[in-house]
Amino acid sequence: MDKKRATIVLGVIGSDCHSVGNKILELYFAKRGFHVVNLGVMVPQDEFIDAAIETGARAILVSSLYGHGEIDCAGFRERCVERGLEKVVLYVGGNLVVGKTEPEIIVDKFRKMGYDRVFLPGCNLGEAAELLRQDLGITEPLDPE
Amino acid sequence: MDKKRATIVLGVIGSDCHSVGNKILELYFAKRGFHVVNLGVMVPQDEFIDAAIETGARAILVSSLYGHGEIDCAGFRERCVERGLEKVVLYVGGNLVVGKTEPEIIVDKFRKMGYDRVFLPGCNLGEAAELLRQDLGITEPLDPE
Amino acid sequence: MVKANVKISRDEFFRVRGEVLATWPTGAAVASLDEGIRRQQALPAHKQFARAMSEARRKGQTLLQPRAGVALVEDHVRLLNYLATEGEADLLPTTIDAYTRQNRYDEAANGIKRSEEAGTSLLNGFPAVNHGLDACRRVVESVDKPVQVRHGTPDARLLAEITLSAGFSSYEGGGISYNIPYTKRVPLAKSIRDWQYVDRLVGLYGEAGVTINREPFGPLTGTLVPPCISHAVGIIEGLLALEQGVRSLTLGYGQTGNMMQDVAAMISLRELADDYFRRDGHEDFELTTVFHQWMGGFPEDESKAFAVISLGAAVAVLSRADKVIVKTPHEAMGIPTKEANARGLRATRQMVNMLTGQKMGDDSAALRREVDMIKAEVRCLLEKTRELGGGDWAVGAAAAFESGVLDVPFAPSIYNRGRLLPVRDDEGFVRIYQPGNAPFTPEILAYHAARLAERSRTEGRSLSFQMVTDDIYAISKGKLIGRPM
Amino acid sequence: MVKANVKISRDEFFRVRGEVLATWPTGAAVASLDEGIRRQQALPAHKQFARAMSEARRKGQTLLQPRAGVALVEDHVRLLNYLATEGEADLLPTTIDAYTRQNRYDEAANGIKRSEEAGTSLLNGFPAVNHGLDACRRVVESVDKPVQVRHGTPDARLLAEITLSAGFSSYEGGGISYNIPYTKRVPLAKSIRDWQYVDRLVGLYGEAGVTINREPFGPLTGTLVPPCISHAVGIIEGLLALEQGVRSLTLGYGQTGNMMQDVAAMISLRELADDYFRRDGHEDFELTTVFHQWMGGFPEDESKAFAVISLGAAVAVLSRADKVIVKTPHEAMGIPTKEANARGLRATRQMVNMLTGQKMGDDSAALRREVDMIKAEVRCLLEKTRELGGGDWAVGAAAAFESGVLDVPFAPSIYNRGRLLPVRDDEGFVRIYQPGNAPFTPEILAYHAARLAERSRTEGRSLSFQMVTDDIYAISKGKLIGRPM
Ligand code: B12
Ligand code: B12
Repeated sequence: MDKKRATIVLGVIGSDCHSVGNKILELYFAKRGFHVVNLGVMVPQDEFIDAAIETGARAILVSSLYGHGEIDCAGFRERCVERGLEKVVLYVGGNLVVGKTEPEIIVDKFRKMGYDRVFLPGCNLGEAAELLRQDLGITEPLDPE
Repeated sequence: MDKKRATIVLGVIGSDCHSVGNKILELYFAKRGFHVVNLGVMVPQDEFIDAAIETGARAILVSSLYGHGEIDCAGFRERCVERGLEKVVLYVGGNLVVGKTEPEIIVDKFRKMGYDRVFLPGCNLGEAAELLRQDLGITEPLDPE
Repeated sequence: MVKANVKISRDEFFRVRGEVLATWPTGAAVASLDEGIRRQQALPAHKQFARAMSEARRKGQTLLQPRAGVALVEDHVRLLNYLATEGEADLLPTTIDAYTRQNRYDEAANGIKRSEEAGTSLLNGFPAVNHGLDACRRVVESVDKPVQVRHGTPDARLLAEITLSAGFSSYEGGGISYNIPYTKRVPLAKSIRDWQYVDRLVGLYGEAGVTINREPFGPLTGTLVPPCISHAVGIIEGLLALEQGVRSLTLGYGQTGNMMQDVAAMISLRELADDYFRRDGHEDFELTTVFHQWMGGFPEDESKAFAVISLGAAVAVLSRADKVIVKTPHEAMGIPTKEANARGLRATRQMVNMLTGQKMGDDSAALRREVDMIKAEVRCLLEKTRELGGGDWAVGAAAAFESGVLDVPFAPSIYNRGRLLPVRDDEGFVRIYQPGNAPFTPEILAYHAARLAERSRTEGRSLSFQMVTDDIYAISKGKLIGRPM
Repeated sequence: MVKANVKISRDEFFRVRGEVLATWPTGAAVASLDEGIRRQQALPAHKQFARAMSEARRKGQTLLQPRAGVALVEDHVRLLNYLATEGEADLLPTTIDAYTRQNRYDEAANGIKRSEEAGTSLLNGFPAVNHGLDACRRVVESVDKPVQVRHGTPDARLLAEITLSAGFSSYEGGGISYNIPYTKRVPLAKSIRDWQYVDRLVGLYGEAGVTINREPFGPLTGTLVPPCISHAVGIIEGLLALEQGVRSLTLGYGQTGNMMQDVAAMISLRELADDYFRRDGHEDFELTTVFHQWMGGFPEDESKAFAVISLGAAVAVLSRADKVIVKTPHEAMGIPTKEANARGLRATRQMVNMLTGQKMGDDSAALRREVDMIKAEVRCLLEKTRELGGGDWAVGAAAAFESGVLDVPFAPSIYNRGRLLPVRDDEGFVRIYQPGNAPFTPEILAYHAARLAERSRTEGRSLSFQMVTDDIYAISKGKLIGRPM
């Protein structure tokens, strides 16, 4: 089980204070067997990257709830590459844009920004964890819910 | 004032039992100075025409609420002409078709059937009475509300 | 005095049955009652209406049921399934079109034909008689929930024969509630008699071990009906049904919009009905209740309609209704699309789920006073009705309407006096403004008058028909009480 | 111990003011306080917020207010006017974007630029500081209702200077309620101090005869906050504001979803606040209340959202709130379009109109018990806070959060202990599951534990963080209580 205890960094980007989903995500991914470094809310891009480098995390899970996701999340992939995290898995989720928007448009926008997967508020965390397992090439099954 | 006390025939057409609006229309038009012959609910086309002929009414106000208006109201204008009421003013109002429908479509449909004016549920009765006064060529103002 | 509230004999029933089935060609297919019974017996438990109602009551749940019916069979099946899945409905309806309700099967046939041509329903319901047994079976078999026939038919005998034989397991209506608000010239004695037939038919199914649920139509004209009047009618119809062998009874009530009055009405309905049924010697019945979301004119604006729907949903739960009949955001405009219908259901579902188990004011003395007041009012009406019938509820009911002892506001029937007038008081309770001939005690009338005087004072105007009209329009114009601007 | 809850001297205020206005170029335009006062004095009566609140209270009305703000001035003006006309709003907001809330005016500037390019708002609110005085005046002058600044800003001094000078007549927030739920690293002593400045500014307007309304932010994190916690915070912020000369105070509370708890909360809030304010020697204040429709996660389905909105509207009226803050059917998804915002308002309007004047359970003993329970809980929290501060509420508040005497569930601030955990009981009341360091009496904790044990029993599972999580999701998943399937 320790083999799959991959480290992931979690946080809410920008000036965003929405802490409830973040606390739930931390608990959830920990329960499923990941080693979660949770930076909490109001996390600048570089703080995510610092933490990932420091802890050797293989994935960064970015949340944005408050609507400024489009601005705050832009350039994150490039910055990761710049700072040497070429291979880090980048997920993003939440209420990513201002205003109710078609899911496809949102997903497309953030995929183009370089996020590997894009999650909307109602997403199933079980599925997200399973995808993360696959994307990280973990072969053992996750811990039970 | 007696001059403008024009007789009008009122009723709810077909198998329609909605009696509330009908009672209100009777009281309203009577109050404004018309002489109202109210046939109540569930009135066949010929009963409207019989009443109009009998009372010398110059207008027939048809209601249809229950959705079968399109079927029940068809051919009424022709039937009036057939029975010698070439000049009778024909109004129709209510929830005239099955299902929520664009007002223009409904008005158009019933105008084409030969109704002089078409009223939707939220219509202003004051305006309807005023139009009726004009259509009947009554020159005095109506009684106050 | 003729004894009318007596169980129809088997012989007489089957004699009349022959005539009934002959009134339209589709009657022939249901000639065998046994086949109908077998089909009912074969219904899986989760599709039995009476059972669903009884479980809801036991578990303290409020089940959701929409109204819905279109002209063509396949469209209707699609509609019902959509309401079950997208609408999360617990119980399904089949609302019958208005021609069928008047036994105008030829006009219904024309409506079917024109609907086929138009590719859309031109009928306001499902013409079950014209479609006949097989189509009705198809409806029941294509859905996975209990299905009820909802209509407004004074002579609903053939409709009952066909739909019950097909496996519909609940049947709405009654000899008074499907006459007075729904027709103009059908004598009460006739519709009561025809409904005794329907109840006897249900009783025959019952004798074979099949419990069909029966539901008198509570809201009547849906327009400012004081609770005591609809309660009196519902209880009489319950008594008539029990006499013919009905066992699963759901009594209904239409929301007035004052929360306390509505909760009080539901409490008093249950207590009174139980009391009257037992007093008449009935023991073997299961009584459940249904709350109808606001039955009067709706606001055209859909957001406002959602608030009306939501209030009805809330009060349904707070009043412990076993079932709630759900309106839709299209109500003011026309028969709802299936999407609009499902939207009303989903709003109701959310409210019902949020409030289930909550108690608000159950221990209120003011509430109890209203319960007692409604009970006293109903007793006035029912005791006089009993007296007029010499103890026979069927005879009494007809006599009560004739004399105006029972009088439904704004009803179209010429057999209804139409002299009783309701109006809202200063808190929105529907009160008696003019009693007509209704035999309320002076104390009751004084209570109503006193409450109405408060409103008069607030508004600085005296009671009048204008105030009644204002109240009729009020909810559709965004208020509960029709106050001057 | 430093005395912190003391009125800021004129000298000190104006010294600090110089610094505040210098933090962004648009500060210069409001240098003259007198000009701001003159603009406020020139506001017509119907655009004065404090007056509207006070009238609502006198007439027993519940006023409707949306949240709304977009990046660009003309769009914002159009939005507000739409909400006034199509939305029938009584009071207008100007919701500030999240960069401005963190004083990141350069990022707000970027947001404005990008919004101009995109032709649509990429900010989640109106960046009032960047737009500056003239644009804010344009907002106030272009609408015909009172306008309030709504935000979430720990250091809201410059924002207050600019918006009040422009004629906004109400200002939301407080040193605790706009810190703990809204930020991560701002020390409480700092945000409290900065909000004393804002209150002193309002007090200075007051000295010139201009009553600006102040509204502490009641709901905090909006997520299962037990009423006693938000009441304690609201009352402390009220006391701090009164000390600086604020006179028109609106205390707020966010719906939990249990009707009785919500009504009890509103009653206890009024009674407690009045009591605490007077006990500290304040006499010359006007206290009103605001009820926030459900502040936690919403259902994505718009019909279900309408039910949540409608329940909030209903409880606002039943609890005699003077104002209700309205959610929208887009809540779960994103900043609402103006149409969706107006839809939430119209549903609320219908419900408010229908229920105004109704009383449901006002005389309930169970309700009174909950009122008394909340009061006892709040007294535990406030008396300990007073003690910790040696009688000084500002010092006490900071100490109370440090020690966990005050502890807001799920808050992001590192200055909040985060050890107190709430969970719903079997009827949906939000109860204390783990008190952390909150100083409740053993009797109170036993009451909560007993109620929670009922739920454990019903669900056949013990209390756990899983249950808390289930409750957090519940309303968005269509229930009030997060029960296992
Ligand atoms: C109360 C009501 C009932 C009561 C009626 C009691 C009674 N005897 O009156 C009951 C419950 C019995 C009932 C039964 C049915 N109803 Co109904 N009912 C309503 C409801 C809720 C209110 C009607 C009402 O009284 N409004 C108040 C009065 C004052 O307004 P009004 O009737 O619209 O009349 C005013 C205007 O329309 C206008 N007007 C009308 N005619 C005319 C004519 C002229 C010339 C002018 C100028 C103006 C004018 O002025 C009137 C006065 O202001 C409406 C929906 C709604 N409006 O919210 C549905 C509604 C009318 N019913 C409807 C239906 C379908 C039925 C049923 C067939 C059952 C069913 N399938 O659901 C049966 C009818 C059976 C039959 N044989 O007719 C549908 C009609 C659908 C459509 N057109 O697409 C509606 C719209 C509901 C819906 N959305 O499905 N109903
Ligand atoms: C509670 C709440 C608040 C509270 C937050 C308290 C706190 N500190 O947490 C308060 C009242 C303080 C608040 C403030 C604001 N809020 Co707010 N808030 C909400 C609300 C109602 C619920 C959020 C919540 O807690 N949900 C419950 C949790 C469990 O769900 P969640 O946050 O969505 O997280 C889950 C999923 O998104 C997903 N997820 C999230 N990230 C990721 C990442 C990955 C990789 C994966 C797999 C999954 C995932 O998993 C999480 C757990 O299940 C939402 C609307 C809603 N959802 O109903 C608005 C909402 C998020 N807020 C919003 C806004 C705009 C604000 C404000 C700017 C004020 C304003 N203008 O109205 C301020 C923010 C200030 C700031 N600096 O951030 C908007 C965002 C709009 C947009 N995106 O277009 C929303 C959507 C409301 C709306 N429709 O306008 N808010």
